Amino acid sequence: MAEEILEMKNIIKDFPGVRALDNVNFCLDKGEILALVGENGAGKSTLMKVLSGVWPYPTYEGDIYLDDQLVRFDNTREAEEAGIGIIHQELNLLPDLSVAENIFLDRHPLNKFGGIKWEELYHNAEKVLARLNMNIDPRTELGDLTVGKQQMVEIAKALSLDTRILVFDEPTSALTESEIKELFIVINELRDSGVSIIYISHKMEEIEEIADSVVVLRDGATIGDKININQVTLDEIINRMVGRDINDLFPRHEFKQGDKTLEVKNISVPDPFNPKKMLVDDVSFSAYKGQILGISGLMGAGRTELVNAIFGVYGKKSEGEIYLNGKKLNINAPADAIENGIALVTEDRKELGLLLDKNLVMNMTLPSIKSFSSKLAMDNHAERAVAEKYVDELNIKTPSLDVFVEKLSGGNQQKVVIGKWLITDSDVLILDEPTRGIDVGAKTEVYRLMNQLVEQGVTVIMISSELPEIMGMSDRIVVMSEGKKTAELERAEADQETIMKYATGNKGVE
Amino acid sequence: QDGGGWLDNLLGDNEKEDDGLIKVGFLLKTMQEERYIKDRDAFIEKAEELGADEVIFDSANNDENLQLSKFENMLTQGADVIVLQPVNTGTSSNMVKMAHDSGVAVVNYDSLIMNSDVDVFLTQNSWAVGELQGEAMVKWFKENRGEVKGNVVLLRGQPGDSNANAFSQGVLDTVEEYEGLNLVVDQSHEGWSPDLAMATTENALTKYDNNIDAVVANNSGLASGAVRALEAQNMADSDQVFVAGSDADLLNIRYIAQGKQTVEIFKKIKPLAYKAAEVAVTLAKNSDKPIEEIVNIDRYVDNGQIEVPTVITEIVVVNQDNIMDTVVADGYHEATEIFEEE
Amino acid sequence: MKKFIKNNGTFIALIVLVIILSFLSPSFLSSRNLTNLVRQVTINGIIAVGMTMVILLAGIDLSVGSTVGLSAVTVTLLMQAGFGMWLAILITLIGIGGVIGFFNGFMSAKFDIHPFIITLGVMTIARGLSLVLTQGVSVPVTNMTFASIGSGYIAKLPSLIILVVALVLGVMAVFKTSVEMKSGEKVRNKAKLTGGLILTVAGFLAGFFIFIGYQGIPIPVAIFAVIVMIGIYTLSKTRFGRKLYAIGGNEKVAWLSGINILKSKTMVFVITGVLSAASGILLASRLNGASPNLGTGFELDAIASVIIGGTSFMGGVGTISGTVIGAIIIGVINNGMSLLGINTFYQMIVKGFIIILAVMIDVLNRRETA
Amino acid sequence: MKKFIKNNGTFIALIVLVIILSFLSPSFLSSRNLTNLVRQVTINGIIAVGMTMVILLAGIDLSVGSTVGLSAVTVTLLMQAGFGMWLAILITLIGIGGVIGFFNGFMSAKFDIHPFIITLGVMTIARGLSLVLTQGVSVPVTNMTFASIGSGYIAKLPSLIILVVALVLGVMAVFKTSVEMKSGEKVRNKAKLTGGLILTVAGFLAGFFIFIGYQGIPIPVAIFAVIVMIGIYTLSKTRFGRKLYAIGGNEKVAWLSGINILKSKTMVFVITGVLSAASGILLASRLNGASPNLGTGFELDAIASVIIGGTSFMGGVGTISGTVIGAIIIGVINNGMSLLGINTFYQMIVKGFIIILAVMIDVLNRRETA
Ligand SMILES: Nc1ncnc2c1ncn2[C@@H]1O[C@H](COP(=O)(O)OP(=O)(O)OP(=O)(O)O)[C@@H](O)[C@H]1O
Ligand SMILES: Nc1ncnc2c1ncn2[C@@H]1O[C@H](COP(=O)(O)OP(=O)(O)OP(=O)(O)O)[C@@H](O)[C@H]1O
Ligand SMILES: O[C@@H]1[C@@H](O)[C@H](O)OC[C@H]1O
Ligand SMILES: [Mg+2]
Ligand SMILES: [Mg+2]
Repeated sequence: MAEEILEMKNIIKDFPGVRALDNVNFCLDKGEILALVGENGAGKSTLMKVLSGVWPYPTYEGDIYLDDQLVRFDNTREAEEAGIGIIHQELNLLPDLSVAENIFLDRHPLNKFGGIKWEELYHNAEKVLARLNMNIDPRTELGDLTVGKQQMVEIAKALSLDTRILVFDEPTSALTESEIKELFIVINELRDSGVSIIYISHKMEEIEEIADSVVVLRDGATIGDKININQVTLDEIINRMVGRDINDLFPRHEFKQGDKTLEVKNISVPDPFNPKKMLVDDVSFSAYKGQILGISGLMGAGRTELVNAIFGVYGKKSEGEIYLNGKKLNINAPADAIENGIALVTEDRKELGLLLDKNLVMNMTLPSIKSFSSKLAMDNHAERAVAEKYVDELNIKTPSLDVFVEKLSGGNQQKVVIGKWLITDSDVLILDEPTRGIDVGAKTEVYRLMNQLVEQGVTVIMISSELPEIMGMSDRIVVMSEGKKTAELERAEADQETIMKYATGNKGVE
Repeated sequence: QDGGGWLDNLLGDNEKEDDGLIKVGFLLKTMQEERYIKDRDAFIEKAEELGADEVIFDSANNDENLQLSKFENMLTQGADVIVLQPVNTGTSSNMVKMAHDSGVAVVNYDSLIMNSDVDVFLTQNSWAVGELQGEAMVKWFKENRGEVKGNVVLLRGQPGDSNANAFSQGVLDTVEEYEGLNLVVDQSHEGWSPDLAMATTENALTKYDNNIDAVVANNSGLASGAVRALEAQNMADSDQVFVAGSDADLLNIRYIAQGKQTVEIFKKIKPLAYKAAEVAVTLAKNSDKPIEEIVNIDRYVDNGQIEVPTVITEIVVVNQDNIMDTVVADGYHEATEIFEEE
Repeated sequence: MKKFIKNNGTFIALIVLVIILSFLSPSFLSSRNLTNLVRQVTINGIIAVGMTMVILLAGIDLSVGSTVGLSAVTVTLLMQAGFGMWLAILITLIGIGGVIGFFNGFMSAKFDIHPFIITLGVMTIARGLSLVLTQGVSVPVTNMTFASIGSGYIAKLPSLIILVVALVLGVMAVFKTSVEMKSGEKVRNKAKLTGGLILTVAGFLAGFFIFIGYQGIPIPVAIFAVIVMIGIYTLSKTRFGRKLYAIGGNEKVAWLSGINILKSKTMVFVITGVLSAASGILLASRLNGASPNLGTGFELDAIASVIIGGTSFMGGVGTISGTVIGAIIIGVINNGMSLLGINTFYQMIVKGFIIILAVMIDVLNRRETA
Repeated sequence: MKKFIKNNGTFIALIVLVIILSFLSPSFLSSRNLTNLVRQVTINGIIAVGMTMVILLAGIDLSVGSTVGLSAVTVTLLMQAGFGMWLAILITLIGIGGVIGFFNGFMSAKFDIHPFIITLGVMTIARGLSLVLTQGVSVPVTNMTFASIGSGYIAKLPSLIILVVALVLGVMAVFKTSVEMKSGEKVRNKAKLTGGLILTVAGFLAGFFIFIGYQGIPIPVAIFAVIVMIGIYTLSKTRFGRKLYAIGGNEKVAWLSGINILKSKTMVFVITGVLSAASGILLASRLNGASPNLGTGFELDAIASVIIGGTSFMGGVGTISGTVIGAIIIGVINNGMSLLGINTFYQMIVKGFIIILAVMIDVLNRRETA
């Protein structure tokens, strides 16, 4: 019988208008890896924030027992001192500081004058990074790393804390396959050394691979008890999460390839920090009506830069030609792209996709604001009507149209972003990692939506780092590596090995 | 105005109603100079002595827009006459007009309100400040140097301030008059700042290799900055460099006593404030009497619109020899404060 | 009701202030004093309307005070040089206000320099320019009609008509905005309706008491009212206003959604410049002359009004009606303390505390709601 | 080299300015004038050191000028009341600077009110207080030793020793910091080494020429130098300093990492308050008296120095050495134009443009690099 290290009893957490946690009971054994799963907005992150002191007592109700001792943290520091570490869902790092300082923020080793012992700091940082098999100079400015590496630094930061309980809130959404492997090795080692792990993810295959047991949250309450991973199937877990069966994860429809719509030629984007380096290097491709074009590659391959260049983000700094329906476009800013019927769902919805402290209506009508206003006045009724229509159509879960979108769960936020671009009625819809961080149920809904759009004649381009998704949804796949296009594969020739081969740099034929 | 006032106000006309009380307004431009407390206290003392029921006192932080508001507020409070020292002589005529529209007389205090039909003007002849400083400087040159020849620094107050302009004009006239006088520095100082004046003087001394003979400042604070810059060069000696200020602040009078500064212009406050109180109370009592019957007019000064009946009180030059007879005799400073041991 | 109080902390603070003052000073609540008070508020209020937009964009404009001074001087000098009044006003609004605003907005948006530093520079430059133009000497107004803009009144009868029209329009607007969509159906929000009606009628009665009780609506107040109404309309009902909230909320998101940031930002500073110029012109007219130092420090009162009125320094959140309340609070403090005969030195201390307090009440109130 | 120019745009701008001025005015480059100039810079410079930390936290402090005034007045009045000089100074530093800073920092951090508004209120309050304390009258200093703090010099021989010690320490520091880790091995960065050595030696020579060439190191300059060195050390080498960068970079991240935001913010404002008080005390000593209006507008010069020195308004980025250069640029502009005898009105215009220009050069430079 495993020894219980943590018990959370009758936890209730309210936000204005929402009860995020409704009497949750939760326990964790010493040395187990527990997967915490649930739909977007189920309350997973909130529960962990309660545990780690982000929400101090008494902003929540209920009791937390650590080794049968009642604990009430005032802040994150107290939780850390009690041995609870957390890697938050969002990166919590400072891009202007070095890797080492990010890891040991406010925990620098000091000399007797209160001065920082830099050498020791770097040395300590190296040691922690080495545990993750990361070979980077701890003096590097964090902002110079790829998002994936930054995520690893975040993990290193938590590892450095010497914790007994370590929470991973969706740690892999920005990691490459090999980084994930590395991480899993470390997690297993930690477990073996007696650390208890809580692991949150929307990627079912990860759960299957790493977890010992599973707890499912839905609408702020646990569904059933903790179960041993060996005693359930994935389908059962999913069913518990969404309350229904999802039989077909990639409900792809077949369409007939239509006319060539978007054609881009020789797109290049120089690295702003090193003009000699190219983030996107001479990439050309075409997209067709009635097709989904997938863009695959490893993290940092330059896919985001490619679509940003098409969307006019770099202005005159990027090069290349863009044709839409045979007409050459002159795109110098996103406004030009939108005008010409190109829409981009950006990968970072919080920073680049949404006005977090504005309501749904304002967010959804922003790019198409012109069609809801004359020179003199906005037509508020019309924009509400349209927003309402898309909330229904996309099945966005929200108390009302007037809620600030920051209050919505990740999946629903993502749907708001997609909705905002659907309203523009664009010919080309580019989706950059459209399912990152959203739950299985929401994922299938996004896929259904993509199908529907293709059916309506929209040209869809999707960037994704998840191979099953790319293979499941694309008609054709462009593979990139280090800024270059390394392959363009038909659906039939695209299997996991082939894509990985090109993604890791094998420069195949065009 | 008691509870029923607003209804009367609403239905009746809006002429000032007479409450039978004698209310005198006194509106200064600021309280942020040494002298103004003395203006206020002397005025209130005298006005009450002469039978004013209420003195409404206020000042305007050197802000002409704020002064306008405060003036309006005094009218609202039912002042029968308002004594006004304008923040800006060029932008104050509207207050006079407003007062006259409500049947309230305006006594112009200290500096002349331009382009208005103000009732009477009481002044210590503030444009004479610069002239007096100039005269004292010429006298000093003659006594110490035998000839009126040398480098002069003019330290002006706030750029664009109407008084600073008036004071400076007197100095400029003197410099113009004497060929030997060479105006080497002419600089304004935001906020009448003594530290800026000190920097200006330091820079002037550097540039002219200490060949500075006279520093004339628009007020005491500026002069004290100059004295400090001179001290650093061991030149703060009233025989070596002429330094003139105006306002007779305590620090400057001490400098004069110590022989570090040459002269200060002392605008005697009490005679001016007393006279103003007297005129104001009399005007309030007999609002229809011609001004000439109320007070002795010294001269008539053109302000662009009318010849303003003007009463002039004395200003004097304070030097090392007459400290006791001027600022001390007048009760402006105590002898003990001035000659306090270091 | 509770919600109303929580959302209108500053408004309540204003009412409390007014009640206290009317007990302390008998003349405070007279029509005449309130007419003065409202007119005194207009100079700062007009600038604060522009400042609201600037701060909505997470910007700041320190040059408004100098623009007031330079505009006052320019319009006066132009008339002296023989230009007709309207032409002089037009040239000043565009040539001073517009150009300064354009420089502020364009430079900060185009080169991504914080407007604090651009407008700090311009603040000094514009002040220097008005000193140069006047040679440091104040300039009298030579045009009689001009002086009457700042001190004139709309006669009582037309004033009454205006108030009644405003009442009718206000009631109509309340009826219109109290309709809400609830699951696709139009329903009337009763609380909103009665609340709105009470406020509108109270506003009308106050206007009647203040203006009809004295000499009618002062012309500067009428101008201010029109500017405020246009401002409120612009922010809440037009595409341009919507864009400002979006940019203030998250500039990058707004840009990626196709909004031209440079244009909007420049426009906002131009508006603020023109409003400051208008304020300067009114001030010259009220003072019947212009001096180069006019407007010194006005930026602080304008910013304080905006912040007291609930606009966030971080951008994206705020309203012009809030700013108007903020400006009135500052006006009431100044007017009240002056009526009470409080020593200017103590006035400064009290004013400082009240500014802090007003913002604290608002913040704490909202925190509780949130 | 190219990189050096790009990273040191403001420094280059300063050098250019100095070269131009030394051609225009023969006395500019004299030891005496440069001694004056450096001493003129200290008053603003000391405040700007504190302001750098405040702006690093994405804050602002408008109350520094009033704190200068209130401190000058307080220390003078205390001595007049019979307190010994050192006690009076201590009381002023803590009782005025510390308390004002604590109020600013605590109120804004605790209630999450933007420091602009808190310090705007305090600016008015503190000014009112110094007026009340003095009744608007300036206060003479009665203590001769006190007067010599602001105007005294460290004699030439000790000055020389200090300069030499500084040279030696500087060279040692350059050797230490030019070591870099490259793939686990220590290597010496040659460019950094020679660059550092050249700068250190040039600094020593300049110090020698300026101070030994005239009367030694002015005491205010020595005080300023110590404050700057402690400031640089604090920001770059202590945990407290690193926390400021973290909070300024992203407050939420810093908080989630367990940093006590309230404490750090309060501390920064306290430091700024104490430094402003120190500046006020020096000013009183230099002027041998205090007037309640001292320090008016100092906040703008301090903020301008910080921003010209490359600290970002958004927080998280900036250095004190940059601020020192910024403060010197402003000092050079003021001193140079005064020497050239430029009309004050035009001085304001030129100063405004140079402030904008200095920041533009810096921004454009970095943009290109970026
Ligand atoms: N700071 C907050 N203010 C208001 N509501 C919040 C806040 N944080 C979370 N919520 C709400 O609480 C609920 C639970 O959110 P939480 O972030 O815990 O979900 P989650 O299970 O982690 O979802 P995801 O898988 O998308 O990360 C949601 O309805 C969310 O909108
Ligand atoms: N702001 C930045 N500063 C420096 N380098 C950057 C920046 N943004 C991206 N890069 C670099 O550009 C390259 C491509 O980045 P990016 O992450 O956008 O590629 P991607 O293929 O879209 O991957 P992802 O799936 O993470 O979006 C990487 O080497 C990355 O480090
Ligand atoms: O007395 C002086 C006054 O006349 C001037 O206007 O302001 C400064 C004062 O020192
Ligand atoms: Mg979550
Ligand atoms: Mg990407």
